[in-house]
Amino acid sequence: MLSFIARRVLAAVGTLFLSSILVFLAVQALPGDVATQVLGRDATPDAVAALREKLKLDQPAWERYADWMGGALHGDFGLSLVSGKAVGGEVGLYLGNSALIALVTVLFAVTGSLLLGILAGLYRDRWPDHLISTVSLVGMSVPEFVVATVLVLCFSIALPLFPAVVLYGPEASIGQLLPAVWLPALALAVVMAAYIIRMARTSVIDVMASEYVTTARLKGLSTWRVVTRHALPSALLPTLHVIALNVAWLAGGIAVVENVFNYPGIGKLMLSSVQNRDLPVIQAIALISAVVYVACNLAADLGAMALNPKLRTRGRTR
Amino acid sequence: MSTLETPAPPPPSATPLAPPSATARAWRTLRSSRTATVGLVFVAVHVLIALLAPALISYDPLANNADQALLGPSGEHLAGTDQYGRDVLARVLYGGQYALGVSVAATLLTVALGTVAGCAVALRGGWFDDVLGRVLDAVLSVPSVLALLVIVTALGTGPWVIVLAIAVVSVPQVVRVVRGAALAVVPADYVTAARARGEGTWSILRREVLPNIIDVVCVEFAMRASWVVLLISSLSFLGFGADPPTPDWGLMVAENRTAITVVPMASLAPIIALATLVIGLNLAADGLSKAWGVDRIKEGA
Amino acid sequence: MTATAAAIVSVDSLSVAYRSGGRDVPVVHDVSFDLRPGRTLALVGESGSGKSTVAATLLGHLRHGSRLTGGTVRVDGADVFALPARELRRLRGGTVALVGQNAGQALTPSMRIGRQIAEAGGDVPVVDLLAQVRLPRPAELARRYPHELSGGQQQRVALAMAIAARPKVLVLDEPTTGLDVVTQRGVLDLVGALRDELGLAAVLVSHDLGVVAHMADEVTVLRAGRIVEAAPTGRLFAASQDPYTKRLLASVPRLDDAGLAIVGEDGEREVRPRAVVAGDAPVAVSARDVTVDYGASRAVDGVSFEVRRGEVLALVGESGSGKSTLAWTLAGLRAPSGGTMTSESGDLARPARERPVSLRRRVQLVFQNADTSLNPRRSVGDAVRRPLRFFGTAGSRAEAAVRARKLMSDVRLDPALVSRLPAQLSGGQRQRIGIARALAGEPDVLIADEITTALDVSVQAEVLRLLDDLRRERRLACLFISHDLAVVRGIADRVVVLRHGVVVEEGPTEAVFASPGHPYTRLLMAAALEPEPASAPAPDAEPLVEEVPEWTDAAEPDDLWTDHGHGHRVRRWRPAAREGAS
Amino acid sequence: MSDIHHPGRRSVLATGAASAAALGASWLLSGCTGASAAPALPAAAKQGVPDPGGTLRIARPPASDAETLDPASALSAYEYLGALYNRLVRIGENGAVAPDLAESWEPDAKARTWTFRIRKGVTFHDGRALTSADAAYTLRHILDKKTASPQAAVLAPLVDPGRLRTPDPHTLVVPLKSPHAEFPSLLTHYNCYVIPDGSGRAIGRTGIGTGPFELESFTPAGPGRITAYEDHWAGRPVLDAISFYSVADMSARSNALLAGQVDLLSQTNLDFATARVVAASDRATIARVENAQWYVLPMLTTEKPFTDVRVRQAMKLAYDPEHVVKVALQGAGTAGWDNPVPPSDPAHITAHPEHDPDQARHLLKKAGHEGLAVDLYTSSYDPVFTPMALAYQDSARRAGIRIRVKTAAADSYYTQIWMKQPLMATYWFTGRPVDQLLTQVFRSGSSYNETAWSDRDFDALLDRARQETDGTRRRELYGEAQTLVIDKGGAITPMFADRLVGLSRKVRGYAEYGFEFDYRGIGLKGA
Repeated sequence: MLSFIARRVLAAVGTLFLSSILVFLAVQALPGDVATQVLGRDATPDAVAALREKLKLDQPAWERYADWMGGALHGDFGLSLVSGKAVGGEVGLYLGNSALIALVTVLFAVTGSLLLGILAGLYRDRWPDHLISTVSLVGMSVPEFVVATVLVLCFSIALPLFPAVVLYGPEASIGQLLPAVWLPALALAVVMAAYIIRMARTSVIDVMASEYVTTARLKGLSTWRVVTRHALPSALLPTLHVIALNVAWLAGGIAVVENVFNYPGIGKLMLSSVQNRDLPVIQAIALISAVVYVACNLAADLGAMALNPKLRTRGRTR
Repeated sequence: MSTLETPAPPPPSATPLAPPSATARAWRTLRSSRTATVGLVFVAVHVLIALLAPALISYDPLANNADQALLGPSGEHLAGTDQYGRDVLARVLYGGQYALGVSVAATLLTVALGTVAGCAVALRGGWFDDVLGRVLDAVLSVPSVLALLVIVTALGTGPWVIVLAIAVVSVPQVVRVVRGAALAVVPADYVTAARARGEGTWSILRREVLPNIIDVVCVEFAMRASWVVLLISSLSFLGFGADPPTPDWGLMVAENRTAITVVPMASLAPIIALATLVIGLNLAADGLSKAWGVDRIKEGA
Repeated sequence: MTATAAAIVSVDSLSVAYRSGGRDVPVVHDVSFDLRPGRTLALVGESGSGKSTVAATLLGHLRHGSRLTGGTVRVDGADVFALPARELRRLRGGTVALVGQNAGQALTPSMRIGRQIAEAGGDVPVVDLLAQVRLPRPAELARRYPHELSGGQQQRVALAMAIAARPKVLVLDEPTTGLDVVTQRGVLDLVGALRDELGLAAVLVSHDLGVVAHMADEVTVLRAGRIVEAAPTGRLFAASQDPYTKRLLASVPRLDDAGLAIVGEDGEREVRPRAVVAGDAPVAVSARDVTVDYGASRAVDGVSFEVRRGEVLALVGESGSGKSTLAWTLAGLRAPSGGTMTSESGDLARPARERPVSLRRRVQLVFQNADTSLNPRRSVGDAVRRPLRFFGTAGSRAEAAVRARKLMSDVRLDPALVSRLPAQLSGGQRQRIGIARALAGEPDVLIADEITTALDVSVQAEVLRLLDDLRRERRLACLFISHDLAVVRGIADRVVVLRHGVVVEEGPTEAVFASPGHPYTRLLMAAALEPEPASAPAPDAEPLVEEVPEWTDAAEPDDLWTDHGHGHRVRRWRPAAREGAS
Repeated sequence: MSDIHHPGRRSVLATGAASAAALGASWLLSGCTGASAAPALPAAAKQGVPDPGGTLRIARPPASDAETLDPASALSAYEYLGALYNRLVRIGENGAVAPDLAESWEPDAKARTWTFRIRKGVTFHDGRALTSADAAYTLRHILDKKTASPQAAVLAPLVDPGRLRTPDPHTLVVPLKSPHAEFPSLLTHYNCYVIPDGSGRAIGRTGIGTGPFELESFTPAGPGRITAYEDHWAGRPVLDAISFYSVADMSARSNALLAGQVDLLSQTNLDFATARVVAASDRATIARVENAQWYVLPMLTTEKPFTDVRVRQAMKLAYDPEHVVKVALQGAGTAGWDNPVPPSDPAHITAHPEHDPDQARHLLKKAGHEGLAVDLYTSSYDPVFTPMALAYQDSARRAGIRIRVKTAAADSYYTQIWMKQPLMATYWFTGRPVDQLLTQVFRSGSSYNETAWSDRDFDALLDRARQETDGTRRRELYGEAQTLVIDKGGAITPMFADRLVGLSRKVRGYAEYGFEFDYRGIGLKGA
């Protein structure tokens, strides 16, 4: 079991290392000289040369990569080309705000969609299933910005229950952000839930059709017991990875929604740093997103291990 | 032949005497799966509309007409007009050209690349599989929206750039799916038989593996297309996709959403178009996967 | 049918159908039978006969999409399909309990087996139940997960679960299919013992007439959802009335057949004498000290044999004996880690890809499972044509088509089937295509890897006969791999018994079967069940297995064999203190 | 750097009866009825007496992360200035220069020396009394190179900081290097708010001035709050406080207004569609300020193909400004005909070349740019940019010019696009006196010369005009300068637009003069 965990962690670190190289190379490959880019109309040859030196653009790529990674490991991602502030702190600020949304979203989406998905799976081919399946199909067919816009119309403008936009900057306190978290989280949760519901439904159906569930039923157990004890642990297993993928997806999906709500989160920072070509910030966000992705998958793997005795007891002999 | 042998009752999906041609099979699938039929009809209608838009409507989707701005639906403008006085219906009908054109091109490229790579990985296995798996995982770990934004910012918002960018971010996912499907086929005895004959890799791929994962590939295509349509619309909405005044659904929503209380149709019409296309693609993917027994949901988001 | 008042199970005019493509497809039609307490009734039939569906109705269970179209099922006086949900739950487990076909899949993987048994109800402690099904160290076992148990142990756990609430009726749905013959024997003996101990009535579903003969008091033969014949076991096996039943019985190979049984239209049985292999027949394949490793574990350990043209050599062993590995190694699909393998036309030590085409086509493999050995997306004609073209045995496309049709008739198939997809053929037809594909290369050597295992007994007889015909006609050297001693007895000229990758006994078929020298061979033969009811099936009588002495290997590197003459030799062994059970 | 788009104008709020079409969210309930009526703007901010007290919430677009409260700076947070500070002179309701901290002023006979009398009894927020030293310091601060004030380019040729005199605490004497007959008008600029003597370094954070509100908090590009200054010389303002919020995205801003999260959108000219939505809402309405926005498509004359004057001329002849006004503004504005001086300015000339696509085509052919294709950048910073760009694109198509409209980010529009891309859309508040306007935006080397245009004749004309004391003659010279801009300059001015300001229906007394609205008089009713 320990070796299983160790192998997963090692693989995760390997993936992260590759991601960091990819991110670094991709950003390096952006056309246009960074120095010229930053200086714009003031790009006299002297100024460009000075900035190139300051940004260490003259060093070979691998040295810059080593510098960058070395810093990144200590949380130092360099300075933003736009604001001149430390990227680490800035990204951290925005990331914290996004984490608030993500937390609420995941909470909503995972609990709600698991319940609905299981319900649909249990009532297969009957009206609750049809209803839930249809709604989730629509949910996954409508882009986030539409859901977000409709939510604003309904719950901010028609019924002013929640703020339509966030009026605060990245330094806002949790208290200031909290009222504004619900609508973006709901918009994200709708899209996310659609996928989880479908997965949960399918795997519940699969498991309910399995021989061991039939056996459990024919043992004379109550439906509740059959579902909770026999079906769910196995049905949750494939769902776990979909949840992990969806949480990782949040890192990107959040961009659109934060834009609609003017929410000072990582998505908004992502957008503006891309627009400003603020390379250190882009690199930092990409790397942090990769960490989130890898961490989510790792968590799913470990969760699967907890749910699946075959993995847990590996190495024990008969 | 055997008098003793009692043929097993035919499995529900196979009709024993039908000729085994691909078209016949497709037709059977359609007949047996209402979901797939509905989905494909949705998509077909969208394709037809996009192709026939100039014949369907006489309004120019680009021409401004200040006297006709922000009108509600009427006999003249069935879906009303936007703030430039452009006919919303015309823009929605033409809007399919961009959405479908870019999505189909991007999806084709993605699925083609992903299928070849996925099959190759599954057949070769070993270190090749390991290394490629890690690299693809690394690509997947960067949010696709961020990757897209960076590529589009760097190379411009031309349709081909978007096609390429989408291929870059979504090939890994297709590779995963196809690899999984191919891995289920590779140990099959008929592949082993071909190996025992000493057939070459390419021949095994083409003759033995591909025909057996084509279902997965088709389902993946429909599903990937729905995902790509959504992604492209999101890009447009963020201002990284089609440039105005291109009639594009995402862009239309972005342009008109502030005015949604005054001219709701200007926002709703493109939303409906977008949603029906994506629902169609999803239904098709669902229906086909059910009819063909492909586990499409497995790969998730 | 006369419904005796004492009957605990009474099935009356049962009909079941499932919906497919908008219409009802009947799967069970007008089936009736009664079962009295303490008796065992066997439902016998080939695949698709509806026997499992009937059995499940005793617990009020129907598959998703199926429904009752007529008749009643009464168990212990209650009409199970009319019971309210609560009562039905009480019936399940409490009155009727089920032991499924594959215990590995019938146990919930995420629950410890102790809890699974405990929740089945009843007052008997879990540890006692586990002891009752003869499982060692029950307390420790209860804390295990299903995947940590062997197949035989899993089936015993399933039994323990079934008897936990002390039901009155036990439904056994193919309880030993998929188990090795020795394990099967152990489980069956246990079932018999429990049945008598607890005074249970049992419904046994099986396709295996040997099992049925061994276990049942009464037999009901089903075919395509209808009852063909119902009779007490003794009478049925001795003098069946229905031609189908007769053919079915006649098709079962027996340990005492001196050759292949040819079954006639009306079920008459004729044993065809073995073909004589000419003494000067050339050696087609020769293996010397072949060793195959999977990583650290050795699958085949120093195996040697020869097969001559026109000869059938059987490799016999349980799962894990390395017999299939050996077959794949010969076919060039796995590299041997030691030893030599040669054929008339070249060195077989190299993998298939590196063998010259002329060699490749001369050694052909027929796969165990015809369902997976044919590409489901290509017509069966295509499957036969491809090697014809690939090996160059047919020069042109047109010639290949002609030859393919010829090959199909050679394997007794209607050439009109060329354009069918594998799914549109029956299992036996598919296996014939598999053979035809192997013949397309015009081989000298045919490796038949458990080719009849997945087939129904009547189909198995047909395929065996085909194989026997072919080797006579084509002078094929045939390596026949099987776990079924009765099948081997009929077709093989010589037998090699493998255990854990090592040959324990080899020799001419007659000699080995007449006087098995190695205790393992004797164990296998003792465990095999013949389709003949013992005069009085007394389950508490000591089973044959017990007659086999405990033994241990006594082979020395330079003194491996005890020779019994005429090529019959036995690996050295001596009696030993103990050896682990299943 | 990015606050070019402030500068105001003399115009009075157009008042009108509120057509209180309280549609609100009724469409949500009634289904989508849409607006089938002919387009019309029920523009009507309610007038009337506000209740005393209350907090006004203003949403504004952030200028940059480096925002400061230093009025002289190019990065000043413009919306705060009028509330925190006063100028010596301001632009009054009638458009003329009016007294503010200076009670009166007069030139000598040649307009070479100007004397300002400073108001008595005025105190800064920190309690110190205002003196002429503060006024003199303010001018020196603007002219200080380190301040890098955009207004320095306008004042430096005239004012020598070393020669300013303060004969007594309430008199400021400004000797000019060369005569300027309209010198006080240059001090109406929003860079010229008076700050305490010696406060240059701290003022960016403290915001201490003499204005009707004092600073409570301020975050660059973030939220901030100001409260009523009880001791303001003209009397306490109606409101108790004003809260400012930064919202970069335009539609987010209007959503905040529609949702009742804010009461006023500053720096936001609503596009026609949004204005209709706002007007139809039961929470918000719009105020309309005539011709308050000068919309311009600056061509960088240093970038190809606009280095060629024929291309610039073609770009102007190619399109029909009336079409742009109609499409982009639904007629809520006046065609500009490429003249940056608004029609309401006394110096405005009406002569201009007619729309002539054929001539444009001809010019392009001669310049070797037949079938010219150029990128035109817009952004959601201002909602009229894209409509204007699309209308221009549509109109110029007839001259064979292919415009590709590119959308850039709002956040960085004025750092990444403005003065960097050859062709883009931008706007200025009207309200600069003509000399200030032409000097600041068109003179060679001026910091806000967004077309990088450099024309010696034009510069000389400006010099002559400002020395001319005869009003009529001076106007003629400014007229000639306008002609040069129209003929040779790089600015395409399609139109002057009415500013459509979105505000809550609770807001009373919203009135704009010059660069800002009346902070003292504005208030809320029924809040």
